[in-house]
Amino acid sequence: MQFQIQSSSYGPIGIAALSGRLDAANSYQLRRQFDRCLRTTGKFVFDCQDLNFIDSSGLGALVTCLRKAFDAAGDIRLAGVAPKVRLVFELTQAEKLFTFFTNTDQALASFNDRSIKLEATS
Amino acid sequence: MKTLLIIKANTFAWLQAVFPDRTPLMASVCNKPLMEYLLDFAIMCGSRHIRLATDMSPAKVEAVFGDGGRWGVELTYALIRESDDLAAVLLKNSRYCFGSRLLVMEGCFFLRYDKQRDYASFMKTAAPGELMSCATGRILIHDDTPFQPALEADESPPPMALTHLQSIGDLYRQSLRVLEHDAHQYVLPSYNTEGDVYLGRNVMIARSARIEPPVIIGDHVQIHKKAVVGPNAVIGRNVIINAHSQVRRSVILDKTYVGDHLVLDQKMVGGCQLVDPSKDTMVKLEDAHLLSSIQILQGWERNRFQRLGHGALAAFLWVCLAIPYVVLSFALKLRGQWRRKEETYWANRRGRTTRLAGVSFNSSGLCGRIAARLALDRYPLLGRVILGDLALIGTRLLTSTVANRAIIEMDASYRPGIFNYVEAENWPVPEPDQDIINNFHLARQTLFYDLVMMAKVFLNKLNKETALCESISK
Amino acid sequence: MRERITLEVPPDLQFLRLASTAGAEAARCTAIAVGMEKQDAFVHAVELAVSEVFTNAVKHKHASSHAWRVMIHFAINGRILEVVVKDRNRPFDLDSAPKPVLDTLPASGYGLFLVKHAMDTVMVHREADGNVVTMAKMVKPEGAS
Amino acid sequence: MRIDQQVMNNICVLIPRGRIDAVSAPIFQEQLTTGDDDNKVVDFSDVEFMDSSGLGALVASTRRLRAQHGDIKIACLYDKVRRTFELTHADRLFDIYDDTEAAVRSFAPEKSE
Repeated sequence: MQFQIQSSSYGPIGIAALSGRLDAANSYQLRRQFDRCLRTTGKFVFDCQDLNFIDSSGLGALVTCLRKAFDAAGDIRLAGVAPKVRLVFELTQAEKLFTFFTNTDQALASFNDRSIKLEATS
Repeated sequence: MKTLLIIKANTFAWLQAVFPDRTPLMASVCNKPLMEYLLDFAIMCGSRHIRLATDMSPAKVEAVFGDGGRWGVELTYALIRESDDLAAVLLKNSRYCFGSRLLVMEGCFFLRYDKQRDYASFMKTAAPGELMSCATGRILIHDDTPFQPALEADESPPPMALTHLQSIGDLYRQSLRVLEHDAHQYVLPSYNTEGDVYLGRNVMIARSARIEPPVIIGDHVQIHKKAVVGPNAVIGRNVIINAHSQVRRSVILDKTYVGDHLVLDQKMVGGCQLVDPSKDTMVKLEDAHLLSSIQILQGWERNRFQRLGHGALAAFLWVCLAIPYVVLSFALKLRGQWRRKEETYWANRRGRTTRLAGVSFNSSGLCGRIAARLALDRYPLLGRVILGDLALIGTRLLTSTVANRAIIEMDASYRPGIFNYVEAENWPVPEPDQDIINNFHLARQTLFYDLVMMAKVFLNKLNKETALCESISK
Repeated sequence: MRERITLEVPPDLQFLRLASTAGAEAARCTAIAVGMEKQDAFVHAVELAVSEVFTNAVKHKHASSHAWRVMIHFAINGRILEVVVKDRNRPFDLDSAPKPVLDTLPASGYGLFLVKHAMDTVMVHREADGNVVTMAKMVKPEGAS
Repeated sequence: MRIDQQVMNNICVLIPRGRIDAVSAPIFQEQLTTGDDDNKVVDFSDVEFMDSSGLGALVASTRRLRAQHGDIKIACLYDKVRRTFELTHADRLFDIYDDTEAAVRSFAPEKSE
């Protein structure tokens, strides 16, 4: 995964595309890269379109990232989460913590639009 | 009146696709196999002879229903081929079918009926031909004897309806429908029924757990603290629902472990398969902490971190107990109460064996009692834990007989430890339940958890009047 | 019940019936000892497995060997019947026995496949100068799934 | 083992009695493949045991007869022998009838009316 910073009218936003599997083998990597990026911004969009598997340690990493983002007065918004990955969020109640969008553009736009609060796509 | 059930594999393809390791013929609604509903119905219709004609192996059905003796009927089995139509099946079973009124149930469906109503007299007088059908099956009466119409058919037929089953969603909805609305119409399997709560045998529910009816729970189920089960939950046999988890409007199939702090709402779960019946999406979880099949929990060999942890703890015990071991073994040897014994054990599920030299001693004297409380009988085995061959705490070690191999392959997840989780329980566990308990702990084990369990084992040993002296289990 | 029974049978097909019915009877004893008498499937499975393994031992014997006997041990151990068959033949590999491809209507090759499916566990290992086939099956109460 | 033969409606019906194992399978196979009839029915009602050798003989004969556009149909397969078929999945290869006469009739379904 690679984080890139995109500037927007609402300040810089970190974008990362998660693909394949997010599990014990690579969740550490996510956390490290996230921490590095956190120095620049607290707002993130994770593009999960190509993410097809997540386990509890992957989920744990995402939640840790989210907590840090909250501490930096930011947020993590998830885009394009596949239904079967979404099932794991639902199962573990992590669904309530994150905001979901159908695609990256909508997720990015949500940072610009203050009126969109926690309206997740279902 | 006789009954002929015609069930073909292709009508169950949807089930096989999601749960390949479950026998289609034993697919169940509210923990009762579909096959058993049909059997009950056939009996209510006055059948004493029932034949199952199928192109699948009926062995699993036969293992459960046998010759039908327990139902007071004669149940027989016939093998047919996928391409056989009704006429071909009737011809293949012509001796069975000949000269008798025949109730034929063909396909894969759920049959609604009401156990309080009289079906026998209706079946006796109904005209031959198709009674009902749905997208995936039908029920008909076949009669090659001359038909005598009833003098006056003024009574309306008793309630019967077919619901098609062609997706996991159908099976899920049918289960919940029976549980919510029609439970009283069928004989549902339970050992203990209170209101809308059907409980199986050997169900353990933590005091702080909550059961919200209607709920049906199968045999050998554990529900842990602060878990909430129901409303509208169907829990199969051999299921563990760990602490703080919630299960509502969901169906959990047999042999499933549900981890802690999880929420299952409108889901169907079997082993590590999680299905959302409303969208027909499913995911196979590979994470044993979330959902897993209770049978296949391994990975001990892959988890180096945990093995190191066990090794370190074993080394610690080895150092702590070195002096007592030397002193007490010397004292016991002097009295001739110290015996070495060597035996070969299965080391893992894949058939590797290991030879272990244990000791046993007489625990009646003072030295013996102290040695037993310090678990010195396991002391020589600690080395094997340090080497990473065995777990410090795990399931029972089984000697390398083929019989035990069969046990390992059939029932239990096997991670042999020189101590057992069972020893950490506060109460004596009868032998048949030991494996269930061991499996349960194995399912939730982490290094820290094992540490706590080890502490409990030693506390138990120190407290117990008569410590277990039998070296490792038989 | 814990019992051990041993048969020494000449490697000749005229004793096939003796060997396999002995297997059936051992299975029946196991089932009756645990109070489960309606166990035709269990009895049949053991009879079939012993028949197959014995046939296999006889068919692959060296022409030169006459003096040896096929050793058949039955060990009844509670609900589990263990059968051990020892021969003096060249090694064979159980895993090499493939699932017969039925569509081609093969005339043979069902034997070991059948044994594996009839019994709960089957293992073959080499001992001194022969093969040891060890198999076991558990009596399951009717109604257990 | 003994094998009786009967002719019903011009179809040859073989009635083996006893055990079909490595000892008797060759005789069984020979009987199945001799004669001019390409269609045969095997009545299993008096077979007390059959192992893979017997099954092999049956399958080999079937292959041969099917090559000549004939077939073998199975009749009266009771529990014990049925399990041998099931364990090898050989039941998928054969049409199995619970009555010999029905098996014979199945060779000429159009004439049965």
